[in-house]
Amino acid sequence: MSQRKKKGEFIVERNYVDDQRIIEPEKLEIGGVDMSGRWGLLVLPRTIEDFDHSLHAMVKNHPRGRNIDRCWQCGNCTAACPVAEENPLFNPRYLIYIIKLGYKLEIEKFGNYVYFCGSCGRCSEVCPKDVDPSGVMEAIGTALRRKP
Amino acid sequence: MYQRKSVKIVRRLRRLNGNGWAYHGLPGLQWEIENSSSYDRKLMSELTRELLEDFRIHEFYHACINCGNCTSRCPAFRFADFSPRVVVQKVMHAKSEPDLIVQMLDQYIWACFQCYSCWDVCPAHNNPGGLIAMMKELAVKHGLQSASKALEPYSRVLFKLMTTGTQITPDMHSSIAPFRDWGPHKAELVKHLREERAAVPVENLAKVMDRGWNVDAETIRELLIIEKEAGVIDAVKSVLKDVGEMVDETRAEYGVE
Amino acid sequence: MRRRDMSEIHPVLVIGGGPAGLKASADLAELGYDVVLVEKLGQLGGAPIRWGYKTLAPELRPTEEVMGPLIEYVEGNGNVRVMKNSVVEGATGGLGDFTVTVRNLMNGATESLKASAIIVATGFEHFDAKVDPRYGYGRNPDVIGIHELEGMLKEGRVVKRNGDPPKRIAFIFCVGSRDKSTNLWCCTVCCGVSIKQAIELKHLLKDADIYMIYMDIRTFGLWEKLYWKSMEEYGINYIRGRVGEIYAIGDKLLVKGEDTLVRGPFEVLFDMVVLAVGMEPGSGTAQVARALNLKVNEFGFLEPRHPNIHHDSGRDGIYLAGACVAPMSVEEALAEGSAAAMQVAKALRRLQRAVVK
Amino acid sequence: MERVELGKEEVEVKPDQWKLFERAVFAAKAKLTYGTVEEYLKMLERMKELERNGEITVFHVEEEFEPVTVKTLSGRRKRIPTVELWQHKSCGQCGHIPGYVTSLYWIMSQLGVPYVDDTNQTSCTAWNYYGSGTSNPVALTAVFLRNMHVAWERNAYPLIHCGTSYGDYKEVRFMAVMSRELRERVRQILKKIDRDIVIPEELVHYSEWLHVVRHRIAERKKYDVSNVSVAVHAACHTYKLMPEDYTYEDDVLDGVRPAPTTSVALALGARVVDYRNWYDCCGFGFRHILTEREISRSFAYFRKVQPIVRETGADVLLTHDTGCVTTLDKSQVVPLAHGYKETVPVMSDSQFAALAMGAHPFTVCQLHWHVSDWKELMTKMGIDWERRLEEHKRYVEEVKKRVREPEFIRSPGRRLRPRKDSRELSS
Repeated sequence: MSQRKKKGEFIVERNYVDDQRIIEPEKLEIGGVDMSGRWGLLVLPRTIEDFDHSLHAMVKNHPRGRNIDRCWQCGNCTAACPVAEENPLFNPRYLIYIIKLGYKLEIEKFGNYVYFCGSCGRCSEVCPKDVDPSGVMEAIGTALRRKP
Repeated sequence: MYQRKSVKIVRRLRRLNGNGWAYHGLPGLQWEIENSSSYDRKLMSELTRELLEDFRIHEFYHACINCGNCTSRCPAFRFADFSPRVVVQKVMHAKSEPDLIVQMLDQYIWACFQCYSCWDVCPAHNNPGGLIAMMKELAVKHGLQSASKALEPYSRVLFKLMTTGTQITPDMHSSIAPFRDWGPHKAELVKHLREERAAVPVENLAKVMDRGWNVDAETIRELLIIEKEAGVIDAVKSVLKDVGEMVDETRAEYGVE
Repeated sequence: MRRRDMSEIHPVLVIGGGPAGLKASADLAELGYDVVLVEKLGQLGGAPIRWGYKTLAPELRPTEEVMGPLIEYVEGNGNVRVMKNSVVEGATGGLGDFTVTVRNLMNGATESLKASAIIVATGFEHFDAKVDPRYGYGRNPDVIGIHELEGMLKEGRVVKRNGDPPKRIAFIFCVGSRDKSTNLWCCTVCCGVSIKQAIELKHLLKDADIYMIYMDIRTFGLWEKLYWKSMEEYGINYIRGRVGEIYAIGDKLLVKGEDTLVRGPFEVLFDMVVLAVGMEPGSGTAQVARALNLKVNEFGFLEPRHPNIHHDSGRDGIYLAGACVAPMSVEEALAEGSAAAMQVAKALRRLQRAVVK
Repeated sequence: MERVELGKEEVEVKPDQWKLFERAVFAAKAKLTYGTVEEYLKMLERMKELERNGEITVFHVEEEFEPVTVKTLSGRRKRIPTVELWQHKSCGQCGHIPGYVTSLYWIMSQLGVPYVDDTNQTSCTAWNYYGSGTSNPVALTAVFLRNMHVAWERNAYPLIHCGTSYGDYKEVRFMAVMSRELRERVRQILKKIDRDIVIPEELVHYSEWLHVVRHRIAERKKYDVSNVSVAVHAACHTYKLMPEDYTYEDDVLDGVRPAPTTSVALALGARVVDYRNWYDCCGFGFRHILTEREISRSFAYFRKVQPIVRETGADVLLTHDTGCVTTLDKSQVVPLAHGYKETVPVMSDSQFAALAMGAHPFTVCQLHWHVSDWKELMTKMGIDWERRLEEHKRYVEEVKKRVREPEFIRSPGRRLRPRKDSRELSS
């Protein structure tokens, strides 16, 4: 938390702006006018401009991730997940979704959360479409490691 | 087994929200989850009641099917994880979860640009921008911390408006500091500001440095009366005490009761 | 004292030559009644034929297989008189003894005829997406409606304006539906139809990426299997959200929307956008409601006496069938046509049995 | 029975069926259908009713204002007064982009349009409301009605310079007409300042005025602008806040985008270019421009300026609101320092029109207040900006040394007599 506050602290809605998109120059000058720090701060837009299906393809080829396409985002897995109960940032439904559609920025942000999965298999037990989310988590982890 | 699970889930949500059910399984709401600590219960119910009893609520809010049309055109959404859809959703649940409203007033709504892009695309004819304007009004009226934080840098302009009826005036540019990011060109212009201003070929604008244009004393008197009667000065006092007091002083100068 | 002879019963007037009207006419003819079928356009078959639907959901059966025999039967049956390019201008009288004025739209001639009962099956129109300029429909040829895509699929050639096959295609659901500014209702079938088309597109263009941008997937009843199949077997992507604007950049289309599951704005280039345009009561329905003085509900559809019983128009001797009452699929329209024919037969049998002095 | 036009067909509608067809009819006529067209028309009806009951005075667009009719989004005909205008100045423009208002006055004096530049005017105070919530509907309505009452006394029709004032006035007018409670509350306040409720029949933004006089402007064109490509940014509060009442023309951008400004550029013979984010706001953000400019400038640059330059290479970006000119113009400096090279000059449509009509680019259009680089544009238009800038500097110097009096733009003589003129014009 303390680290997050460093950049762009003065922005009132700061908690809703991503760290990596804030450019706060330590030294910026134009025509003799000093615009360092806040005066030269820029925020980059967070628009999703493309879908990247490369990870999705890797997950699909993994023996435990082959059913990922069946997921229809009902959220049963997350509701049953004991880890999500403790840490809402681990959300198997959401991870499956961003991998399926290839939202790169979100994967960057939340991809590593797949390792939170305890492989207890409760999600796979409740999944109405036999996606095997815990398997998919494993497959995503493998894919993320393999991806250059 | 299922029942046990659901009881546990409810318990978890309680822990995170204080009470009741909430929609926040999404990563973007991390901050809210961390900050859902206790708000003053009385304030919570008071704010919610005032929001839901406002005469505009029936104009601005009908129902929400969570389609995301508003957000698809929202400018604030392009930079912050702010979504008018979430605002309307929370107003929808306001009665059962008053704490959601307070959380929202505390930071979320201040990201809004008030451009009203959301309004004219909503299939249910909701007006999220209007709801947010109402919420800002409430936050100011009740002197919420977020309102003070958001408005503090606003003081000078606010005072200018309330006492002259105009807002941005040439003398605000006289020092380079507040407009440093407008660059060297601006810095250069500011040096000759008085002469340049005097040469503006409109009589009402030329030579006026502390107002946008020449304003009659009588006009300002009328404005101050309106502000007093409509409760604007009191609302401002609750967030920016010094500005309110300065306006009161001006009021005395103009002989407004 | 005697009972009425079959020949004393006037023919039954059926308005509208779509699935419901055709099925009603065929059933009545089979029962031995004379039928006059009035159709506004120059061909029978209604929307499926007019727009050239390739196949019908959910089984992907070719339209001709469903509609062909019906049309043939009706056109070839001596009991059915088909009046094309004609509209009903007014009707007086009641059950057993209607006097109907029919105008031929081609030459303007009117004809007065007797009818014993009337079945109204005037169907629907596809929502005209031009009304909502967000989608750029009508201004950009690569933005098409599902009805137009059906025609392309039938030809077996789906290409962009410049002749290239599209690589990335978006389907946008609920266009003109579930929106207070246009139509408030759900059109019930266009989720299923869009998914069906996406599957067919996948057959035709193997490398194409298809994205379905939806608010809710409403594949009712057995149509659900289309939805499952499209994900599991064809890898069609689903994005939950609604589109704010489609903007053409060069020969690509920029689709702007929110992914409501991610809470992220997307602005992605597509080659082709298909709008799942909804259904609305057509001008034919408004015209017939006026001509026969029928009740219309708040949405402009014909209002049955009892909301759960579609065929009862509330006026004696006039029956309703098909999508002029509410949006529905072809299978439902066929069933409603049959049901209305059954009701007419029932009423006419009663009339026949009544003793004539 | 009533006859209505539904698309191409004309159909007869029974009274009880009217409601059903109403929406479809508006949809067909309006093309754009968002917003609350029905409610808005209801409000206009209600306004007439209140006038009949004597509850309010309606300030009509009489023939003496020489109105021109335009079509609005709702398909309704709106009468835009063209002469005898009461200038409702904008609180942002007068402070740091005076060229906006000077150009407008200059065009009016050239066209022989009488106007009143009143000192008895406050801003609408809505910037504070939308930006920070430090106001409320009662205060906003009272300020609106106060200003309108002054205009009515002067017998000059209010012409609103600012997009936000225009949007806010439409909104509070709607509330004042529809809510008796609010109206009575405001009436009490107005009594204290010796005024009563006067509601204008039409609220008119200055861009609409420019729109209706665009052909007269084009006739007086001095410079050829056919080689200039113009990108247009329409201000959100003109056409998104109460969208039913802004001007649309069938022959301007298919009638699916706001007509003013674009129409002026077209009438002058410029090439209008379209860009992907035309719908986005400028980034002003009300509160943001003052207290969080990092968000404002990022938005203005990354969502407006950069795509416009990259995609269209426009020579100039025209807009019609104070806030938009400020934000789009000033936000180009920091990105430039960061190394983002794309820039485009920004000005209001009144400045562009005045330039084309041969107004002095600095003494009248006051372009030197703008940060973005206008030199290339001037060269393209064939204006010798170096000489003109020298001229202007000399003029400023002379005014400073009191060698000469400043040349003020004056309104042509008024033909209408004020209803009441107890307060003297100008101090």
